[in-house]
Amino acid sequence: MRIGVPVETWPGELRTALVPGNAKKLIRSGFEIIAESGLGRASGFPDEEYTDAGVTIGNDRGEVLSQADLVLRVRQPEPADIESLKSGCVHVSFLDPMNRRELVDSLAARGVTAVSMEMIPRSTRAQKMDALSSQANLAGYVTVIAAANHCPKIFPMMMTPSGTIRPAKVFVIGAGVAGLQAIATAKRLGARVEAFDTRPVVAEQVRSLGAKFVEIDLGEVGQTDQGYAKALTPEQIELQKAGQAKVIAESDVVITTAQLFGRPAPRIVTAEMVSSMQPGSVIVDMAVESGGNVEGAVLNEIVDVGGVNIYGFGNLPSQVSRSASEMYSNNLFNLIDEFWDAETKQWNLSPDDEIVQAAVITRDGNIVHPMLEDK
Amino acid sequence: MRIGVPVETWPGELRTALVPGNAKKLIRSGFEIIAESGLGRASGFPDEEYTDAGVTIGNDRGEVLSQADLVLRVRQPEPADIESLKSGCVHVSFLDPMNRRELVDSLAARGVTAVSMEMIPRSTRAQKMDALSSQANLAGYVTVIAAANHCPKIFPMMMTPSGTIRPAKVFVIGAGVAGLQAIATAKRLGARVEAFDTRPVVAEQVRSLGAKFVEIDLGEVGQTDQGYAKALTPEQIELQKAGQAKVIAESDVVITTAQLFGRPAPRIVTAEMVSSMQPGSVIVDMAVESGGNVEGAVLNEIVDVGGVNIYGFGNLPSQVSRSASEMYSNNLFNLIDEFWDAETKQWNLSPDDEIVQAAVITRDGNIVHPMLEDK
Amino acid sequence: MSEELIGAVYIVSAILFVFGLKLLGSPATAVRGNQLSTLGMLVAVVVTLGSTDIIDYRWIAIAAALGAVVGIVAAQRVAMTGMPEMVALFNGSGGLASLLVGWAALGMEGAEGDSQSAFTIITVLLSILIGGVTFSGSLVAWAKLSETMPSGAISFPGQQFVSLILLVATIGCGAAMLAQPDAGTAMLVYAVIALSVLLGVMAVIPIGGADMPVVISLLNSYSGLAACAAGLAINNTILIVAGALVGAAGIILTNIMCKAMNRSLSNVLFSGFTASKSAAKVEGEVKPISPDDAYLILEAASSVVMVPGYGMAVAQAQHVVRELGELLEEHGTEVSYAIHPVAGRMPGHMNVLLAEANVPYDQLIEMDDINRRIENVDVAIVIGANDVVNPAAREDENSPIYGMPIINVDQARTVFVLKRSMASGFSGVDNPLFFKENTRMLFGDAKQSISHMIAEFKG
Amino acid sequence: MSEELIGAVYIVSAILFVFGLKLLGSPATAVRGNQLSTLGMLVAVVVTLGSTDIIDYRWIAIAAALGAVVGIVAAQRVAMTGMPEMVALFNGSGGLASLLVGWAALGMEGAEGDSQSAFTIITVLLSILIGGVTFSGSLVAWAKLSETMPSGAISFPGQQFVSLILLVATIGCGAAMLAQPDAGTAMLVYAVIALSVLLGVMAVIPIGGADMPVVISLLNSYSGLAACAAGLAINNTILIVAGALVGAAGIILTNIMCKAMNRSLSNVLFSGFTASKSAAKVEGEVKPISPDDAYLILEAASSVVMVPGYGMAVAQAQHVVRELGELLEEHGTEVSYAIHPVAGRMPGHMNVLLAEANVPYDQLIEMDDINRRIENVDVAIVIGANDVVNPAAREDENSPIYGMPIINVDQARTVFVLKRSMASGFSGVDNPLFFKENTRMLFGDAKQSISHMIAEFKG
Amino acid sequence: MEMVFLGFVLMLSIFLGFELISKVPATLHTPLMSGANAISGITVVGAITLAGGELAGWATLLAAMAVFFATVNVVGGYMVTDRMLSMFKKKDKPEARS
Amino acid sequence: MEMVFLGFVLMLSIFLGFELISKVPATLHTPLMSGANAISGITVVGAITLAGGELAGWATLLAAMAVFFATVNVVGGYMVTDRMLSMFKKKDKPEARS
Ligand SMILES: NC(=O)c1ccc[n+]([C@@H]2O[C@H](COP(=O)([O-])OP(=O)(O)OC[C@H]3O[C@@H](n4cnc5c(N)ncnc54)[C@H](OP(=O)(O)O)[C@@H]3O)[C@@H](O)[C@H]2O)c1
Ligand SMILES: NC(=O)c1ccc[n+]([C@@H]2O[C@H](COP(=O)([O-])OP(=O)(O)OC[C@H]3O[C@@H](n4cnc5c(N)ncnc54)[C@H](OP(=O)(O)O)[C@@H]3O)[C@@H](O)[C@H]2O)c1
Ligand SMILES: NC(=O)c1ccc[n+]([C@@H]2O[C@H](COP(=O)([O-])OP(=O)(O)OC[C@H]3O[C@@H](n4cnc5c(N)ncnc54)[C@H](O)[C@@H]3O)[C@@H](O)[C@H]2O)c1
Ligand SMILES: NC(=O)c1ccc[n+]([C@@H]2O[C@H](COP(=O)([O-])OP(=O)(O)OC[C@H]3O[C@@H](n4cnc5c(N)ncnc54)[C@H](O)[C@@H]3O)[C@@H](O)[C@H]2O)c1
Repeated sequence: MRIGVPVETWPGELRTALVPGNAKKLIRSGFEIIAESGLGRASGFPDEEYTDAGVTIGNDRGEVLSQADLVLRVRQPEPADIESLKSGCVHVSFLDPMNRRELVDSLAARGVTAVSMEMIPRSTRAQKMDALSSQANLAGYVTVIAAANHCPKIFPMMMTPSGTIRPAKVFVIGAGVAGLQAIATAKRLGARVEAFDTRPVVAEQVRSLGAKFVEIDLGEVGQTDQGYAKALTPEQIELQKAGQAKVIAESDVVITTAQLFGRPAPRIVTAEMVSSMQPGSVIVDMAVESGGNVEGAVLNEIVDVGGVNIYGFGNLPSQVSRSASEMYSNNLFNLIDEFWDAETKQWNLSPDDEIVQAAVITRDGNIVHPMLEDK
Repeated sequence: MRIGVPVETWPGELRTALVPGNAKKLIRSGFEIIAESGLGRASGFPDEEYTDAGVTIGNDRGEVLSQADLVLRVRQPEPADIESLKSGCVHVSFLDPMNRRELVDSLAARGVTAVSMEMIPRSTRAQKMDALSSQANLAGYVTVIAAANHCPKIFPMMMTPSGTIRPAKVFVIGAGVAGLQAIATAKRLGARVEAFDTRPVVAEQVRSLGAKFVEIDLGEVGQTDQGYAKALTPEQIELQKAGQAKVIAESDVVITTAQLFGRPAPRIVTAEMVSSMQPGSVIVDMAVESGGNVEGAVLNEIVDVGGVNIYGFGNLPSQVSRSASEMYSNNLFNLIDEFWDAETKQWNLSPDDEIVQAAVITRDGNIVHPMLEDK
Repeated sequence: MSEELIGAVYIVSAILFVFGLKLLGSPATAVRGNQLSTLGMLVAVVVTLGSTDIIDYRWIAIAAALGAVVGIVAAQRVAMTGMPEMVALFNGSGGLASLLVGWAALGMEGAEGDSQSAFTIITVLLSILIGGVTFSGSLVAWAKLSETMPSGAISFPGQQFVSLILLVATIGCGAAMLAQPDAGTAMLVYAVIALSVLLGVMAVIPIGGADMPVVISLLNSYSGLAACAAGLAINNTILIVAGALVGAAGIILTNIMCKAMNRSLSNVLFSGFTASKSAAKVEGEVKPISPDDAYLILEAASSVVMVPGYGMAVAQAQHVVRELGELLEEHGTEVSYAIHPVAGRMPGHMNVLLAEANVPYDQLIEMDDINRRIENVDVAIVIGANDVVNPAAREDENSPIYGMPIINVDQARTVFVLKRSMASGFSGVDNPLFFKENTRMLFGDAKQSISHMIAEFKG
Repeated sequence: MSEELIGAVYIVSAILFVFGLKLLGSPATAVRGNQLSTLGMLVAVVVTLGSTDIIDYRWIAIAAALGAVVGIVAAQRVAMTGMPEMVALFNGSGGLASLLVGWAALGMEGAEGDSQSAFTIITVLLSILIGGVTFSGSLVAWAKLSETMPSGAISFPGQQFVSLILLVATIGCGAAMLAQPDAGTAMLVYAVIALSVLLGVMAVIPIGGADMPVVISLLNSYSGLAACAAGLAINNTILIVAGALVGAAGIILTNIMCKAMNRSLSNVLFSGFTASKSAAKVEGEVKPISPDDAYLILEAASSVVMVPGYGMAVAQAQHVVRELGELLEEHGTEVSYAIHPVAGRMPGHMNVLLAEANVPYDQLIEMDDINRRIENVDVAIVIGANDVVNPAAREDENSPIYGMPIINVDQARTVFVLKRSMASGFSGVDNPLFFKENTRMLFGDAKQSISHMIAEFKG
Repeated sequence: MEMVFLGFVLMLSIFLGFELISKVPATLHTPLMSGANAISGITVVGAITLAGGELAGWATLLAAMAVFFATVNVVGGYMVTDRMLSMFKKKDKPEARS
Repeated sequence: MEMVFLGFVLMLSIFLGFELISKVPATLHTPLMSGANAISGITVVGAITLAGGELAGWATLLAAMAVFFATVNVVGGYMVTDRMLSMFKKKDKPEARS
């Protein structure tokens, strides 16, 4: 079976879908791999490392795509790339299938079996393939590094002969995978960290990292069986805003990671709250790609609102492209490995499997995913 | 006595010499303060905070400079500014007097008493005025934040379902004030930290922060009675380079802070060592302003040498301008306070005082500092 | 020498024994303790030889000389690994001596009036009984340890019943002797001796070889009691005091040793019987353990793996965990930290906490690596982890977490699970680990439990 | 009741006392301990009343009833703060009782032969002497505590000489009584009683009021010994055993209390004499302390300030420091961390380490704030700091560090300095703090020293 | 022989007394002292034997006085100890099983 | 009276024995056991009194055998304990003053 890995073309995407270490393991398992030249350059893996691992460097992108039975990549394919794909091949990547219906259609039309990495279920068994989590985790780290880098205050407390610097106050809104890692990283740097999330179970988790949970009584708030938050009612949103306002005004850094799976992110930090912060404060809006938690945040820009900088970069994992590539590549490896039959040397995406059912979007020319089928 | 504080004009300088908190304390002691509008804008202190503290905002820069008996600033004055100064006034700032002889001459000619903050002695009594230390300390923190921000690897170790990420290796060369803070910050972020310094006493200090000291036998290396390192002989430099080479090759981040007081910084990381590092690694050269420890470092630029980024920004404390301004302003406050006679409301830079002898460069039209006088 | 003087010297000798025993309990002073106790013995023997009661030294000299030679040769020949067996033999020899002294004391009886003969007879019988049990029990223990006989537990149906009969018979003989002090005494004495020896054998054969050190310690306590009984029989204070001291101290030591093996004394003594009867019943039973007892087991372990989970984070126990790890290492134990990839509630949760607590990175081990060598781990300490060590993921196809790789702590020799209750973890699945034979539940907040253990280590 | 039966009950009562004393030593069991001991006393008294020796109950009933009423009223009336005085009074009353029993025992003598009169006389004298000292000493202690008399140390020239004379005179009287058991006994007895009472007064008046608790504890041990002596005089085993138990336990308790005050017993007993002679000499003398003793002082402190320095960083003691802090807080002690701006070797050095160890930011106090309230701090623990607590910076104009603001730990009530040696710090300047009256040097690696203290807290 | 037994009893009691008390928290110092003091009132037993026995009048009087004082010590001592300990118990926060 | 003393002596010895041993590190279990075992060889004292006394021949013979066995126990026990402890001491790293 031949795996093809093209270079990412998405603007600003520095990750790669396959790192040399995993390439080696796959080849040992019996795969053949062809990659486009420059595959890992942006994340620090030169071509030689791939060839050392046994990867063939294709002559051009077309060759890589057209010869592959299994295409691995980070981002959704360009329409042009879909043209090059072999009919019947499997294409694994983030796909955003809900919002990119036309892409799904053309993949189906081409006869490609498309696996969407965002749709990997959050089951115990699938954890090792859960790229959404692995990347969110790194994004959480990046938010804090970016905030520290833009914050005119240092994070830790210091008592020195030149005076005492109070620790910076960091407020993390949304303590899912990314939020928790943000909390941990900010704590490490010595900040005073507070956090809020609508899911009540999170309070204990926040405290388990040594941070303070801001108690805001919103009434009943549920979570889905995948562990995602349910959307708040408008009244609840108002309650939350009221509860947060004071904390935000006193914070030097606010990091928002509040997301709702499959819906636009809630708008929870208002312009008023932004202006209540001290000049020089930093807000990092991690949800900016899915609509933004913060009023005034602009994708891929730092907006200065009266001295407060709102950092709205998308694709945060790309900022630690090497680590992110390793993790993503591990997720893909685990996925391939899960369905690889070492004895028969067959790769078998059995339609009965839970994971396959959840993550495969198109197969044999049809859209097979229940959430898309009937649209 | 009237204090005047102008806005900094040095390119990229975001710090300010006086923060509102200290302005208030000075006014309470009996000073009058006039400041240029926008004084603290870059470091997050709006004009209102100053006026609230009792500071008069001058109509223009000329007014501020010409009316002041005591001028506070961060950076050395522009020639134009010197023209505006009142004869007989005191001017406190970093001055770089060794390298800016012409500036010293014109200050003397103008009859200004110039205090150079770099020349504050490292005595126990003067520690609270030691701006070199307070700023170096912050610079050490910034090196690590900048490195983390540019490093495609995350610093901490993580064992996750998507694989284990090994901790980043950080190597700090030169463990003075800045180096030690860099070590502490990198440790906090979870990196594996190693460090080297030529002064043997430093080994224990490095270990006291939980980092590893790289032992390189250089033979006899001294330190001055101010605690500064002595320059190495060319043979010793070679020994050091040889000893470091392997550690550097294995590091993800190298931070150099090696300085020699009053001399150019030693060139200790060669191009060869740089190219031995993995692509994506980061080098932060903190000594770039005084000549650079790293071959290929360019002031205020990030140079990409075969995938390795050499970060050569000067004026690192400005990146945390708020904290840096607070500390610098505290240093100045302590200096003023030290020579302030609360009863007679007199500010008296007695020529007999050790600190005055060390830090005052010109007085009454003459160059009075022993290191400059006889040139 | 006057009786008062001898008594005074005996007091000195008893004081030396007290100090000796006390000092033997701590590594720094143990050598001196043994010396003091030796001195105590020497003093007691010398002063006894000076007693006016003794009129003929020949037998004493010969027997003592022979005994000393045998003792010296045996003590010097024995290999370091053979120590427990040797102690068993010496102990048996001491038990036999008490038996003989008791027996010989019957010959003394005529000399004084009949007045206290009941007391004497009872004490003589006690010294014969305890001495005999000690003697034969020690021999069996020796044989099992040296593998002269099969070291496993030997049992046959009705064994306990037979033992009971023997005991009743012994008591019967004793009663008979008391009833008619003169008639048929000799036969009854022989019977009691034979019965005691048999009893000793019956008591020890059903116990497995691995438990022998505890048995020897218990028999050692008995031999102290035998000496005490002999002392009562012949009215010798130093025998009474020293014997009682050793008897009591031996019981405490036995108890300590049981705890170090995580057993109760009755479990050691009678498990041979019960093991055959109820093997399957154990499932479903939770065995709690106290921090003190956990300490004793840890202290004897040579490799320990810490397996932290979300509970460690909740308890914020990372600092004490590291401290316990350091203490164990100082103690010579190999310590590592096995991190499951999904332990906690965020990726790298355990890493953050352990790094904060300064656990060296080299000691962090990945799941696969630890699973490869988990069988050789003496104790796995599960600190507030649950799902990630749930063997149902490996064994129970119907479990919601089936197929998730786990850290196989259940395959370590002993597992401590530190948690507050029997509650389930994140996945809400029950955990059969808690019911395994080699699992001990250490209930309570993880930080407090570990602090307790640390205190034991330091105290 | 037969003597044997009474003896057996006495044994039970002694066992109850043993358990009672043991359980009184731990907070969880103290209440039960006191109950057991009460029961022991009850049993002993009841069985004694049943003795055949007692032929007349009138005196007993009256005296006991009166005593019980007085005891009950006194015990109920006393305020919680007046406890130590009350205990002193009770103790004195017990001492007086022993004195009286000894004295009365002289009346017993004629009944039996002259055979053991020497023994009886000696024991009677001992019970009178010890009982008398206990009695008058306790009264003085009570008077000082309740401020009925000036609580300070009272001393006059030649005081020790007078005491010596009194002692010699007592011994002389005793010898005279032994020499001629019958002639002039009464006068000699009066003399001994008077001398004992005087001795008790002389022993306690030179001791200051603050040390009275220790003195009471010591006198309590004496009253046990007095009871023991009385028991020997009248040949009563329970008096002997219980008295000796209390005598021994009291000495250990006295010792523990001395350590908690960071004093030696002889220092407590004789400092009244020495204080006047050598006040200035103390400078230049270093007073080391062991972690165990340091623990006892910490345990009694209600506010503690930790002052970390570079040595804490070198020892990497931050985690144990925080642990000690937490333990103290759990114990109800107020704990804070005073950070000197230049402690360590880089700005914020202590902050990094303490943050790593999770010390809450609120507990970090700046130099100026702590200096304002340092006089009210019971114990300042200096952990590897030196220059930053060097009072020479404040006091000695010639010191190179003169003028540097320091943390004025020397003004706290007690200072522990944890370092490995007398070496100087970064600035190379000697530190007079180490020689101050209220400073105790706790030599050794800071981490180890603190670990020791923690172990004491937990053990 | 009785002297020997006496010696042993004394010696053993003293050692046992030493071993019984080892580490006592500061809060228990006073109660323990007071509790031990009550035990030392055991003299009451001796006083009773003498006061009830057939001694000379003066000795009986002394013994009766001894009974009085010893009873004060015993009754007062135990009660005071109990009062102190009950205080102590209230202050103690209830501890969870460990 | 002697019985009472005997009772006290027994009781006190047993309590003292209980109190003496509290926490023993695992490495000392075997040496302590062996050392205690040697002390239980105190029977030798009793055996000596009997073997040297004026008893019937059979009793003297028994007593002599008792002397033999008890001596083995005492001499061997102490020596073996000493050997174990000396091993132990060598392994022990020299500790600094604390
Ligand atoms: N790592 C990740 O990224 C991530 C993210 C989301 C979910 N998860 C899931 O989380 C689970 C992690 O497994 P785990 O074994 O670490 O945790 P777990 O299965 O959730 O079990 C934690 C256990 O800790 C105990 N505990 C809580 N507080 C304690 C305290 N103060 N002292 C002592 N014990 C305490 C609880 O028992 P008591 O209540 O009886 O004390 C509980 O059973 C997995 O199911 C994983 O899939 C992981
Ligand atoms: N904070 C800064 O930015 C900075 C920078 C440079 C210099 N300094 C200077 O450094 C000094 C700091 O004062 P300081 O009081 O923190 O430290 P210090 O005066 O240097 O004293 C540290 C003390 O710690 C003890 N010590 C070392 N290792 C130890 C261990 N393992 N266990 C216990 N004790 C240990 C040493 O005594 P033993 O050897 O007897 O154990 C030493 O006396 C000041 O003079 C300051 O001016 C500060
Ligand atoms: N296999 C597994 O068991 C597994 C794997 C990954 C994640 N999870 C769990 O799933 C949960 C969600 O993970 P995620 O990080 O991907 O979620 P997410 O990215 O969808 O959302 C981030 C966080 O924002 C919060 N949020 C939503 N609306 C908010 C509002 N108005 N205000 C504040 N916060 C708001 C959510 O509660 C969530 O915690 C986590 O608890 C995680 O532990 C489980
Ligand atoms: N008042 C005081 O006591 C006081 C105040 C501030 C600093 N100091 C001490 O002064 C010392 C120097 O302080 P600094 O940070 O300003 O020094 P610096 O900025 O001049 O130099 C930085 C470090 O580079 C090191 N270095 C020089 N050449 C090197 C080489 N070839 N390789 C590796 N390292 C090299 C130096 O030893 C020094 O540690 C520190 O030890 C500090 O503790 C004391």
